[in-house]
Amino acid sequence: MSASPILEVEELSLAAGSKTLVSGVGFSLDRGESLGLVGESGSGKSLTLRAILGLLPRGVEQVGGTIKSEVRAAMIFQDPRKSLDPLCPVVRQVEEVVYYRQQVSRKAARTIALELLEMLGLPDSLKQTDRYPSQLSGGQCQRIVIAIALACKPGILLCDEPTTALDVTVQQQILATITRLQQELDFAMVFVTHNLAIAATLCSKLCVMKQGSIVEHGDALSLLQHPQHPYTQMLIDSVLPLPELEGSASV
Amino acid sequence: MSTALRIEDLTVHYDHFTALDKVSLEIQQHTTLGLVGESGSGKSTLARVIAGLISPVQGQVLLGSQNLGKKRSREQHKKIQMIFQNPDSSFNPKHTIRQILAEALLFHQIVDRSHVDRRCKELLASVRMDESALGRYPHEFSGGQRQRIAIARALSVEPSILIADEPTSALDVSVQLSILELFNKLKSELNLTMLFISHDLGVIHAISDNVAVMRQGRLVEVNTKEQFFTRPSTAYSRELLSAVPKMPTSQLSGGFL
Amino acid sequence: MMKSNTEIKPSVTLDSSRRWLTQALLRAALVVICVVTAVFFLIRIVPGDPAKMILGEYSTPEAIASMHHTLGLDLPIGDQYLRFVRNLVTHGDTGASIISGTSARELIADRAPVTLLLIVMASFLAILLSLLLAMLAATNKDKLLDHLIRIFPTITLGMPVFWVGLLLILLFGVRLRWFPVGGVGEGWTGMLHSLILPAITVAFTQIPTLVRSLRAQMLEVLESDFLVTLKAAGIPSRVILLRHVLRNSALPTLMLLGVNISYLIGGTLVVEQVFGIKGIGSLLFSSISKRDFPVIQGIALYCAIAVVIISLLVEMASWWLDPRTKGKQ
Amino acid sequence: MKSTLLDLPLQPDDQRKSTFQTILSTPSLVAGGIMLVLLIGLAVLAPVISPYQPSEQNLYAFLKPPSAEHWLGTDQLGRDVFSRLIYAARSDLKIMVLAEIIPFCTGVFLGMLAGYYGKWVDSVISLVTDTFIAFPFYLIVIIVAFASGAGQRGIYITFILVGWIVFARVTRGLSASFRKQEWIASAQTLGLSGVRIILRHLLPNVLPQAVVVLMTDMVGLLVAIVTLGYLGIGIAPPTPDWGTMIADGQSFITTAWWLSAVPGFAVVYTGIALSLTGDGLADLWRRK
Repeated sequence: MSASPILEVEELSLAAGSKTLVSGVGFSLDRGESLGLVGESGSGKSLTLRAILGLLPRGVEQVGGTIKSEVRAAMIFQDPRKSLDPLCPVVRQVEEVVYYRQQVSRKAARTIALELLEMLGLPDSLKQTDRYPSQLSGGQCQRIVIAIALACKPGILLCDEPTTALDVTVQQQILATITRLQQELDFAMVFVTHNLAIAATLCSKLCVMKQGSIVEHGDALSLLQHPQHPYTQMLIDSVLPLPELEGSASV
Repeated sequence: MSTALRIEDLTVHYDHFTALDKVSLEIQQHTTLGLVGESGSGKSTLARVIAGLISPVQGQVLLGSQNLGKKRSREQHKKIQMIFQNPDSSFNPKHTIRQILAEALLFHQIVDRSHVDRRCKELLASVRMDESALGRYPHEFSGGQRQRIAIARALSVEPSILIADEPTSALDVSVQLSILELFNKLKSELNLTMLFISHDLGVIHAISDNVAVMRQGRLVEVNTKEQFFTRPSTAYSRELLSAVPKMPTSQLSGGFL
Repeated sequence: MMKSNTEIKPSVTLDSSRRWLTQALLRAALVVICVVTAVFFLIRIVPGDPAKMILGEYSTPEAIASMHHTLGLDLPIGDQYLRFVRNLVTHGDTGASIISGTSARELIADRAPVTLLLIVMASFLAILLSLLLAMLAATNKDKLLDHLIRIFPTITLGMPVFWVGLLLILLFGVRLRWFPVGGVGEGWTGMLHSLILPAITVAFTQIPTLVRSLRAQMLEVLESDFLVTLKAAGIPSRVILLRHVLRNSALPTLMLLGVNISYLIGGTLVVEQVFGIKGIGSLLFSSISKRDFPVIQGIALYCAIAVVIISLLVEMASWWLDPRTKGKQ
Repeated sequence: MKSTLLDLPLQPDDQRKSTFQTILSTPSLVAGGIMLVLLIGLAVLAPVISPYQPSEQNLYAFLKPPSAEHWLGTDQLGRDVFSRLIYAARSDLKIMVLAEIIPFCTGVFLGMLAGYYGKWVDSVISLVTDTFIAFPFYLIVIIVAFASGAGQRGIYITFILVGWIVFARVTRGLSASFRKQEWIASAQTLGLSGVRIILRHLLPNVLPQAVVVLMTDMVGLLVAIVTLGYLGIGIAPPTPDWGTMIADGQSFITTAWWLSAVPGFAVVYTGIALSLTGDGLADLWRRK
């Protein structure tokens, strides 16, 4: 592991007009490491991601703090259908990003794009006939969005509730894909979710956010076992328990 | 225990898509049936058919011994009430909470006109809401509060069956907990018979007595809660159950591989 | 290992597109039938006797009876309708002009080219200018330019088209002498040159509504999630604007123009009168002053059918271009 | 877990803005309102304010440019333009308002029917709208106005025939989208009848939007009235009308341009006032 972190956020504050949305948020991330930002709606977790990405929504401004990053960031969004141009076929969208980001020829861009799709486990039939986002399922669209993110060769992958809009079985597949890709490509990751179980499984470090600031942070497992803040306890309680399935020894 | 609601061979088509394919189901008096399924499985359609909002191509809905036909009487409408997923659009935005509750009470002549106000307050109290809410408009409330008001409205006409269609999915997790708690409390206080629909197995586990699973318009499994969550009888149910993200117990689990 | 080769839903099937097409055509046909019927009843539901209107208040009963015969008004209403429809189907005509005896169809066909050219020029101008203004406004949201462009529709909404024409004549025709004050020039270049001012006038009436909804449309696209994806992926903003924003807002523009084409044609008829252009508009007014019912009916009918056909084409084009409509099952 | 009584405190009453305050914080509504009040005031008080009779001719002072004596000059018959202008406002605005009443009611009602019931009710109503909309607005206005005789009656008949379509389209769309929302579904689960749902639930929700459309539509109607006047098949002389004034002035456009320009500006002013009011109302209701 390298000594210096690849992403450092210090005292980040965001505001829309006179309304403070995020205040004093700070964390750092090493190469290949993953950090979970957990909180409910209005906690400012998504805005923090957009600030790292450098694309804040209209009207929101950074009013304080610094974001130091040495690598490229790419992002995956909550609603996969809405994050793709509805009038542009999906392979073309991936290809376009490869072309502009990796500075290769059109032909090479297409080859790389198809390789990416292969890597993400998308159906081979896309190679012959390109499809529009509306013709794909939610899970397939999310894979395309991930392919677009990977086409940027990111050092950090920012994930904004990437599975909230999906069914549980699809959610499991997408999370598995993200885990596998992270191991293969060794990018760092900031994962935003309201589900503590997902965050804790995926990330080694957690930050719990409430109303724009971090109320607790630390190592994922110790945070789960010894929560200090009542809000963290509440989030732990909100993952409703299920009894152990019989006859399923492996996880 | 007697059967509160029985549906037989319900079939619904949308254009060329079969939303419900010969679904038959029973709900026992004073129990809660949890209905699970992924998006597009037909759970909401089933709820709407039972509530009389969609008429099926085939099959029937039996309330006790009564067959509910295409045109329901006022009395039959009253017996089945529903709570919807989206609390933002569950109320007429131009009506106050008082108007909303009073309309239901007066239309079904639950109480005398002079007692409406008192009854409205009682209803709000039963869902743990302050009576100052009466003069306000729906948009002044948070999602969780609106869902409480929706419950109050549904219960105001004293239905024999309450359908809850994903009532907590649009809410934040902390609010979801308090609404589930309210449901459980009302369940024991009022001896409710409920059809509770959710895609979230944790929610279903917290509220149901029995569980039914739907997939692509068909009923896959109906089972008691204990059986379903520990020894599901179909592979699909098992797949669903094992896909639910769980709290890790050690950091060595290696993500979701 | 986690290869999710869940197959892709079949895209648009031949069956569903054929069904859509039949439905659209059937609807258009029904509207045409209604339009024909409406035109037929046009002179029958209005109060007063058309024959009296043509001949004047103090005409002899014999003259009125003979006029009734010429117009076919002495037949039972069912027969009148059949005769009207038969004439329409076999000759594409609504009868002969009472004044000149020439068939209404020929009179209209004679005047149609200028009017059509004017409509095409005006639509072209309207689309071009609206797209430009809307794009400028949307990309500069809440800045001075946006406010200026947004005030523009508010001001121009209440401008009568003929008045705008008069002011333009005054400014560019009388004062600056850039364009002729009226009439149609000789030859292609002369014709185009003399039609520029009228075309601007017609376009001017369309631009406010077009700009208003286009701006809203573009803002929606500009603030959509997929634009963030593209920006985050580092696609140059020029490419995003031209390839993604413009294309996504082009469809609604097309639809909007389909809806507005009817207003555009109506405006053209009035503008012709202001500029003294011998097109369908001036034919309408001269027929009205001479009470020439068959010609008036013909103009109404042809304009309405043109609108129905254009709307159908627009509907078909946008259905064809929009993958979202086809993805649905 | 402890039971949560209320998950968010309610806004205290004194923080809820009064309607009056909200109106004041909508600049376009205030501006439009002031402009409208000014206009209506001039029209209503025309007999008191106007320095001359609208048809009072003065052949010694014709085609006079604006002066202290004649604020907006005189026309070719020496009539005072300002007096004619405000008397014309009287007749044009009266017709504009009266001609909108019936179309507004029928349009809103038919639109709600089509949107709420859908299916064949919608198909029939849509077929009628599509048929009417196929005829260019000015074409139908001109033909019907001419056929039913020039003058006010023609305008009323035309508008009863075609004016409702705009409102029907808007309310149909709104009703159809409301119909998909849960509050309509829950009214249905209560067992309320269609008529009751339409009148008690849909109507108060579609009305604001319909009123906003009414404002812009009135501008369109006014322009149509003026256009008919200009073409000589609208309000018949000697009743003053902006359209006729523009037409009369057209022959003197090079020498006395204000004769045509001034009544035109009056139309534009009314248009701005109405659309500002419409925008303001839309803004107000959106924020509420």
